Amino acid sequence: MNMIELLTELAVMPLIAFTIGLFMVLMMRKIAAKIQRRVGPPLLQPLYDIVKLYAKKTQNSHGLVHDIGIIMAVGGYIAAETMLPVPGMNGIAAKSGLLALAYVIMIPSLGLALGVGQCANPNGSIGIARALTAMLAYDVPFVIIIFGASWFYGSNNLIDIVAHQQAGGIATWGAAKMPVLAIAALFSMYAMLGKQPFEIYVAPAEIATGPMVEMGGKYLGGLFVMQCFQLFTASAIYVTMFLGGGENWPFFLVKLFAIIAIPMSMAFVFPRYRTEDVLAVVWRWPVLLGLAGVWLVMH
Amino acid sequence: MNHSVLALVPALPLLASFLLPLVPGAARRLVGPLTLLAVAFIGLNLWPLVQTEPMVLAVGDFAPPLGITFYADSVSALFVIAVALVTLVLWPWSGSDAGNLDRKQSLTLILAGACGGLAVSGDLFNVYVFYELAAVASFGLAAGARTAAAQIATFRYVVIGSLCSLLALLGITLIYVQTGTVNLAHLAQLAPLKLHNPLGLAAFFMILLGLGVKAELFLVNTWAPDVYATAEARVSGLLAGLVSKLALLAVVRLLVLIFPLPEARDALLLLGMLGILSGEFAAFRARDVKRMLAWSSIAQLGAAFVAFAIPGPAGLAAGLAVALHHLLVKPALFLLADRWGGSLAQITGAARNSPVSAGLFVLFILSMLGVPPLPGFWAKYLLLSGLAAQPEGLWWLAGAIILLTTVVEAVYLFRVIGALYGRDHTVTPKTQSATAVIGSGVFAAVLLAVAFSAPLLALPLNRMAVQMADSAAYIARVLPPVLPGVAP
Amino acid sequence: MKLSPTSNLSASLEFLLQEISGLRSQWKSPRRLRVDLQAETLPALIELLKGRAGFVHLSAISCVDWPAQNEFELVYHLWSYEVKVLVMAHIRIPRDPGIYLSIYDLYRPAAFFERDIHEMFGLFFEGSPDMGKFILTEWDGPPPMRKEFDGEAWVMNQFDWQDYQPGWLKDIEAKGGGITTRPEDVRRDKPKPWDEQS
Amino acid sequence: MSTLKNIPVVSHEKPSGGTGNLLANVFDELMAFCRSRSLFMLHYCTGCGAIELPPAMTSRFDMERLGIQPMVTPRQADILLVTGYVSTKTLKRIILTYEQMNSPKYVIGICSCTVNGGMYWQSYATAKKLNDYLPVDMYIAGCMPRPEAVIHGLRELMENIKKGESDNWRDYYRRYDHYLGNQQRLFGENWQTPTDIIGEARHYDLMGPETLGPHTALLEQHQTPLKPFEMTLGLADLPVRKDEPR
Amino acid sequence: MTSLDLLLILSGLTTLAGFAFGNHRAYPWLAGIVLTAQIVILASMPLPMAAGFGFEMFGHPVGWQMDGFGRFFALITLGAALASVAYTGGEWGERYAAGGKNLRWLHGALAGNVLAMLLLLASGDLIAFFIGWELTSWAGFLLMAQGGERALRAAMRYVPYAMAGAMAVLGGLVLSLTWTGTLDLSQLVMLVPGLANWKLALLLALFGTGFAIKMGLLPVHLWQTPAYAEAPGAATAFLGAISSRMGLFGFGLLLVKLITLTRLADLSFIDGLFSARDLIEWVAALTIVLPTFTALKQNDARYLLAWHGIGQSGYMLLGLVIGDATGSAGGLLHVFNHATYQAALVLSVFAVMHRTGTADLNSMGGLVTRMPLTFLVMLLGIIGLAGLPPMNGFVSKWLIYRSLMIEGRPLLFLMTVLGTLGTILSVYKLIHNTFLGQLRAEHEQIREAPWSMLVPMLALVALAFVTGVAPGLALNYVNEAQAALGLPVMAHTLGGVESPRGSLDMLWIVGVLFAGFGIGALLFYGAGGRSKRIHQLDNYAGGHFLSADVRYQYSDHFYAGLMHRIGPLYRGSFTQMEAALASANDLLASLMQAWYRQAVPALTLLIATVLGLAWMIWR
Repeated sequence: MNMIELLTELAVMPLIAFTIGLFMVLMMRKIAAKIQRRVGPPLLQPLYDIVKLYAKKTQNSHGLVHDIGIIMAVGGYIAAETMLPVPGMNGIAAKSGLLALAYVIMIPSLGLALGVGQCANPNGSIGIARALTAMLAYDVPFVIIIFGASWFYGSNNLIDIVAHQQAGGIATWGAAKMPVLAIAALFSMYAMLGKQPFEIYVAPAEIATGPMVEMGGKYLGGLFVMQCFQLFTASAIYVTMFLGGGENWPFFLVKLFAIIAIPMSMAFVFPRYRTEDVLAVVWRWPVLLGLAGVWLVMH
Repeated sequence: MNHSVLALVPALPLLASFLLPLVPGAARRLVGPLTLLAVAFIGLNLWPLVQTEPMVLAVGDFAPPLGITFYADSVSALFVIAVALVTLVLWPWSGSDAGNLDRKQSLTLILAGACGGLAVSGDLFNVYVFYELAAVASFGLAAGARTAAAQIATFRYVVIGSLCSLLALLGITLIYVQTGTVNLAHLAQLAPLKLHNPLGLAAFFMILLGLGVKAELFLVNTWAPDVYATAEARVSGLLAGLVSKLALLAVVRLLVLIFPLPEARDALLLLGMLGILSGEFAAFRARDVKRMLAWSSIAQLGAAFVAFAIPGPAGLAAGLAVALHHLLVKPALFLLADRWGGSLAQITGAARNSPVSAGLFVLFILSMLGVPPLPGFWAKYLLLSGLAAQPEGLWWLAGAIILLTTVVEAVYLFRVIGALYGRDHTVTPKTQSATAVIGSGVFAAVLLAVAFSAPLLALPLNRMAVQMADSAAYIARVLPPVLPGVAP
Repeated sequence: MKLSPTSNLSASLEFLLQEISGLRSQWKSPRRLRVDLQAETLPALIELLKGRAGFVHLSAISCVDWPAQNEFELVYHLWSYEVKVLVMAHIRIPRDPGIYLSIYDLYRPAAFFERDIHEMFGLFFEGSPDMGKFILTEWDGPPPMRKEFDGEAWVMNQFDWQDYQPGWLKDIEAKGGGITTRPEDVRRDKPKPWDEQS
Repeated sequence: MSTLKNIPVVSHEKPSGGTGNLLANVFDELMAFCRSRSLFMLHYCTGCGAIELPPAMTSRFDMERLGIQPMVTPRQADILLVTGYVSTKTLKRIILTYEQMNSPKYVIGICSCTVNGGMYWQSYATAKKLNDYLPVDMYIAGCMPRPEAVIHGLRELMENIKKGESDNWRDYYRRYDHYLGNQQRLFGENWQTPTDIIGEARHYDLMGPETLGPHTALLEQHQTPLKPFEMTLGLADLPVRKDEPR
Repeated sequence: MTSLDLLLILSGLTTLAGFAFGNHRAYPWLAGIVLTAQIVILASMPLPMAAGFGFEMFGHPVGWQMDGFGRFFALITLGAALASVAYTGGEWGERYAAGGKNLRWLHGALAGNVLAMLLLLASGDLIAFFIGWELTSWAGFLLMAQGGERALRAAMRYVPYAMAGAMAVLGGLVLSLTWTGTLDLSQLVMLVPGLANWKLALLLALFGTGFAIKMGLLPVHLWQTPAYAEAPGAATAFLGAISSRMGLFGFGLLLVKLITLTRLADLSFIDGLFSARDLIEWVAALTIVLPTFTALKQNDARYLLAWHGIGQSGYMLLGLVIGDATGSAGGLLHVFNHATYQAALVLSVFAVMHRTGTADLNSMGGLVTRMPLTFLVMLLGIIGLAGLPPMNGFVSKWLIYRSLMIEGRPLLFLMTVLGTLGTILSVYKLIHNTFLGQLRAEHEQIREAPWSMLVPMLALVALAFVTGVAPGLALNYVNEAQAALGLPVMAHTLGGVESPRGSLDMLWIVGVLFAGFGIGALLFYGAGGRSKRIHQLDNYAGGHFLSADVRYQYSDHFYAGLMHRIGPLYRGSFTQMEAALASANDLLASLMQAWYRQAVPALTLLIATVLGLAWMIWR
C-alpha cells in the first residue's frame, strides 16, 4: 500500500460513495412514489437537483461560520468515507477502527449545527436542538451494537471484521452469528437516517425544515450531497458489520441497496414521532435488543 | 538552689497579694508583675534540675508521710513557669478605680499562688486546699465584671463549685479513713492493697467530680459558658486557659499514682467524650463569640481528658500536648474576643480596620483545627495515634468522635472568619484594644516558635511523659526506704 | 295553529314587549320576530329580553346605509334558547354624528361586530373596547361600505389594467360570437339600481 | 397601460453564437437543462387557486416526474406560485417572500385574479395586475385552472428555462425603480422590505439603467439598509481614542 | 539543595511575592518567568528525586520525594498556573482591581495553591502527604473566597466538606500507622496489601472519602459547582483544570500503589458478587452521567462548565480503576487533556463576561461577529470537552472506551458514551447561546477580548490541538506515571496506539479530516456561485417582517423535547440529602445546648454522682 495508491483511493472512495448515494436517494424517492401510486422522479433527478442548486446565481450567507458549517458537513463525510473499506479499496480503515468512525460521522452533523446556529433563525436552532436529541437517542443503541460486534470479532479494525466474516461464506456473516444484534442495528440505523418516523427535526410545516430553513443554492446543494453520503455510510457500516462486507462490487451493491430499501419502504407510511417519543422508542426496543444481543455474544 | 525554694512558689504570690494594699503609691502597681517574674525565675531555674531528678521538699522537716510535701518533676516545673508567665500576660493593668484595681490584682495573685501550689503539692489534702483557694479567687474575679449577668453566672458557679468541693472532701476523707495517710507517695504505695476496690474507686470518682468543676468535666461544667461569656475576657482567658489545666494536672496525678485502674480510665474517657460532643455541638449553634469560645474550651478539655485516659506515657504525652496547646490558644482567643464579643453581626468586616488581630484570630483557629504546620496538628496527631494504638471499642469511638467533631468545629469557627472578612457597610465594628493585640501577639509568637521548633520539642515532651508516668520513682523519691504499717 | 309547547312562551313575549313604549313588533315567521323601536330604548329592550326571556345569544349586529334619509339602520339579531325565537331589533341612527352606544357590557361579541361596522361604515360606538383597524389594515381611505364611496372609481384611479387582445379572441369576435360581453357595453355607465329608490 | 407582450425582456446573456467558446456553451446548456429539470415550488398558498396544486402533486398528475418538489422556505424555492386573488395585505408578504428567494427564480400567476383582477376587479382591497409589482414569467388563466392547465403551464415554463428565455428575475433588479414605484403607490411612501435589493444588484452586478430612480431615492431617505455584521477583529489593544467608552 | 528543593523554594517565593506586591504591574511577568523556569526544572529533573530538607517527628521521618506520577500532575499544575497568571496579569486584572477587589490576595492565593500542590505531589510519606493535602484544601478555600459575596458563601459551604475529607485522611493515616507501624510510602507499599480484608476496607473507606470529596465524586460533589463557578476569572480556570485532580492523585496512590487493584477486587460486599472495585467503577460511571445531564439544564455558562468539570473526573477515575494498560493511560491522559480545554473554555467564558458583563446564556447571542477569536477558542474547547476527533479529548476517551471494550464491560461502556453524548448536547447549547443566533442591540459595539486574555487562551487550545494530533507527546509522561504507579505501561506511537486488534492513528485521521474539509471548501467556493452576506433580520419568519425590537432568538429551555422525557428525573435528591444532614446537625446542637441551660444544676449533680458511684461499684 504505497502512498500514491493510498492517495488515489482517498480521492476515489468519496466519489464512489457519492454516486452510490445518488442512486440510493433516487431509490428512496422511487419507493416513496410507488407507495403513493405515483410515477416518481426520472433516473437522474437527484443529480439534476444538486447541479441546479450549485448553479444558483444568488445565494445568501449569514457569515463565515455558516459557510464553514456546510464545508464541514460535506468534508466530514468525505473523510468518513475513506475509513469505510469497500471491495478492492481499504483507504485508512486500518488506521482508525469502528469507534473512531462512529465519532468521525458525528463531525458533519456538529459542523452543520454550528452553521445553522449562525443563521440566527429560531426554526433552525429548534431543529438543531431536536436533531441533537435524536442523535443522543439513536447513538446509544448504535454504540451498544459496536461494543457487541467488536467483542464478537475480537477486533475494532474494519478490515479484520470483514475478513472474519468472509472466512466461511454466509454462515459466518455477522447477521448469522448475531441475529439479535443485527435486528437492533437495523432499528438504530433506521433512526440514524432521520427518515419519516424519526424526522421531527426537519418538520416542514412546523419549523420550516428546521436546520435547512436558511439554506439556499450551494448551501442546500451541500446538504443534498451530505444526504447521499449519509445514506451510503449508514448502509455500508451495517453491511460491513453484519452482512460480510464487500466480497465484490455486485454483491456489495445489492446488499447496500437491500439494506436501505428496508427502512425506506417502511418510512413513508408513518407520521412523525415527537422528540421525547423518539427518545422513548429508540431507548426502549433497540437498546433492549442490543443489550440482549451483547449478553448473548458475551456468554 | 536547694529544694526549700519550692515553698516560695505558692508562698510568694500569696504574700504579695496580702501586702499589696500596704505598698504606697505607684509602686503598688509593680508588686504583682515583680512577684510573678520572681516565680517565673524560680521555675526557670527549677526546670534544668528536675530533668533528671525530681525535687522534693518536706515542709517543716516533718518526715514525708506526715507533714506537707512538695514534689516537683519536669511537668510541674513547666506548669509553674506557665502559671507565672500567663498570669503576667493576662495581668489586670487597668481597673475602673484604684480600689477595684487593687482587689483585682490581689485576687489574681492569690489565683497564681494557688495554681503554683497545685502544680507542686505532693499530698492530697494540700491539693484540696490549693484547689479551694483557686476556686475562691476565681469566684471573686468572675464577679469582678460588676454586671448583673456576671453576678448571676458567678452565683451558679459558686453553687456548683461548693457542692463539688464537699464531694471532693468526702472522697478525701474516705481515702484517709482507708489508708490513714494523705501523702500521695504513701497512698501510691498503699493503693494496691487498700484502694483498688469499689470503695476506692467511689472515692476517686467523687474527687474527680470535685476537681472536675474547674477542669470543665462534662457532668459539672454547666456553669462554664455563662461565666466565661459574662466575665472580663482577661479573667475568662485565665480561668479557661490556665486554672482548668492545673485542676486537670491534679486529677492526672491521682490517676497515674493511685488509681491506674481500667475503670478509672474508662470513666475519664467516657466523660471526656461526652464533654467533646456537648462542647462542639453546643458551640455550633452559638451566635455569641465568647460563649462559642467557652463551649469550644469545654470540648478541648474533653479532648485532654480523653488523651490523659490513654494508659502509659503515650497518653500522658498526648494529654500534655493537647493541654499545653489549649493553654496557648484559648487565652489569646479570649483576649481578642474582648472587643469582638457579642453577636457575629457586630463584627462583620472587622478585618478591614484591624487586620492584624483578624490575622491572629485566623492563625489561632487554624491551629485549633489542626492545620499541619501549626502545633495543633501535632497534638491531634499524638492524640489520635494514641487512641488508635488501643484495642477497638470505646477508644476507637473516641477517635471517631474527635474526627467528626473537628468538622463541626471547622464550620462554626469559619463562620466567625467569614463574618470578619465579610462585607457589610451598615456595621462599623469596634477596633481592638492595645493590650489585647499585644497579649495575643505574645501567644502567637510562642505558638509559631513551637510550630517551627516542633521536631526539637518532641524529645523533651516524651521525657516529661515518661518521668510523670513512673510512679515507682515517685514513691522512691519521696518516701524513706522503710515505712511503718507496710509489710516489707 | 296547533299550540306548540312554546306558544304560551311567545305569547308571554308579546306581553313582555308591551313594556317598551313606541315599539312595533311583527312576526315574520313562527320563530322570527321583527321589532322596530327608538334608538334610546334599545338597551332597555335588550336587558328586558336578556333578563326575563333568556335572550343570551347576540348572533350579529348588521348595519344598513340609507343615504337618502341620511340614516344608518342597525339590526341586532338576538336569540333565546328557551323561547326559541330570533328577535331582530331595528333602530335608525342619524348619519352625520354617526355615534351610538356600545352594548359590549351586555354581550362580549358585540365588540367585534361594532369594530367591523365602525371600519366599514364609520359608525362610532362609545364604550366599545377597541375601535381600531380590524381587517383592512392597509386601507386608509374612507369607510368603504358607505354608499357614497364609489369603489369602482377608486379602483379605476388606483390601478391600471392589462390591455389584453389575444389573437384567438379576435377571430371569435370576428365571427360575432364570444361569450364575454363586449368591451363597449361597459357596465360602468348603467345607472345603479339603488339610486332610484325612494 | 403596458401590455403583456411588450414586457421588455433584455437577456444579454444570449449565447453569442458561433463556435466562440464551445465548452462554455455546453456548460450553459447543461445548467439550463438541469434548471429546467429540477424546479422547487414554494409551498405558499396565497389564494384560492392553491387548492388545485395538491392534485397536481399527488398520485393522479404527479409533478415529481417533472422534477418539481414542494419546498417550504423561499430560500430553497425556485418558483413562486401566486394562486388566486392578491389582496394588498397578501401582496406585501408575496413581495417579501419573492425577495427572499434565490434567483434564478420564476413567478407563475395562476388564476385570472392575478392577470387582471379576476372577479374581484372592483374590489378596493385587491391588487389587479401582479406584474406591476413582480416580474411574472407565466400566467395560467382560469378561475381556478384545472391541474392539467397548471401542469401545462409548468411545462411551458420548463421549456422557456431550457431555452434560457425565462430571465425575468433579472428584470426585478434592472427595473427595480419601476417595481418599487408601483409598490410605493399602493403601500405608501415608507414601504420597505428587509432585503437590500440594491445592495444585491451591486453585489451580483445586475445593475441596470433603471435600477436606481426617484422611487429608490425615496426609499433611501427613510430606510437605512440593514448592514450585515462583518466579522470584525476590533482588537482592544489598538490605539483607541481617549473618549472611547471602555 | 536538590532541584526539588529549588522548585519548592521558587514557588514559596512566588507566593510571598504574590501576597506582597501582587497588584504591581511587573508581578505577572515575574510569576510567569518563574513558573516557566519551574516547568523546565521539573521536566528535566531525573527521577525519583528526593528533597533536601525533611525532619523527624515522634520517630517517623517526614520528607519529600518526586516520582513520575507526581511529576505528571505537577507539570499540569504549573502549566495551569502559568495560564491563569498570564490571564490575570492583563486587562482583566486591572478591571478586577479597579472593581475594589484585592489583586494581591488573588495572586498570593494562586501561587499558594501551586506551592501546596507541589508539596502534596512530592510527598514521600503519609505525614508529608497530609500536610500537602491540608494546605491544598485551605489554599483552595482562600482562592474560592476571593470572588465576592456569593463566592464567600460557596467557600463556606466547602469548609465542612474539606474538613471532613481532611479528617478522614487523618483517620486513615493514624490507622495505617498503628497497623503497619510505619508512615513511609515505600514501606507501606509492601506492608499494606498484607493487611486483613476488613482493615483494607476501613482504610479504603477513610482515604476514599477524603479523596472523593476533593474530586467531587457523586455523593459529595455539591460543593464544587458554586465554589468553582463563583471564583474570580483565572482562579476558576486553575481550579477547574487541576485542583480537583489532587483527589485523583490520592486515589492513584491509594488504589493502585497501596491497596493494589487485585486486593481491591477481593474486598467484596455481597460474597464475591460486587467487589469494592466494581463499586468505585460504578461511582465513577455515575459521576460521568449525572453531572453532565445536570450541566445540560444550567443557564449560567460558568456553572455549566463547572458541572462538566465534575463529570469529566468520572472518566479519569474509571480509566485508572480499570487498570489495564490502555484504560489507565486513557484515564491519566484525560487529566492532562481536560486541564487544557477546560481552562481554555473557562477563560473564554470570562473573556465574554469581560466584554458583555454577563455569563447568563439567555442574555447573550450572536457574539461570533464581534469576538471571533474567543469563538475559535470556545469552539476548539468544546470539541475537546465533547471528545471529538481533531482535539486531544477524543484520544483519551478513545483509550478508555477501548479498554472497556477489551475488558468486556458493556454497561460501563454505555455510561461513558452516554456521558459523551450529554456533553455534546450541553456544549452546543453553550456555544449556540453565547456566540450564535441573533446579536443583541447592546452588544453591537463590543470588541474582541484584549490580547492579554487571548494569548493564554489560544496557547491552551493550540496545546490541546497539538496533543490531539500527536498524542504521543503527552503519552510519554503518562507512561512515566504508569511506571511509577506500577501499572502496565502502554506502548504508543506518535499518532496514537498501534495494535492488531484495533489501532488509532490520529495523524492519519486528522490529516484525512482536513483533506476532506479542503475538498469540501473546494466544492463550496469553486462549484457554487458567489454568495452575499445578509443581515440577521433578513431572515425567513413565515412572511413576517422582522424588526429589532422583537427578540427573534431561541435559547431558553434549549432541549425542550429532551426535558419532557427526562425532566421528572431531576429531583435534586443530593441537595435534599445534604440539607437533611445539616438539619440533623442543628437538632443535635440544640439538644446539646439545652444541657447547658438546665435550671437546677444541683439536681443534675446529684443524679450524676449517684449514677457514677453505681457505675463504679457495680462494674
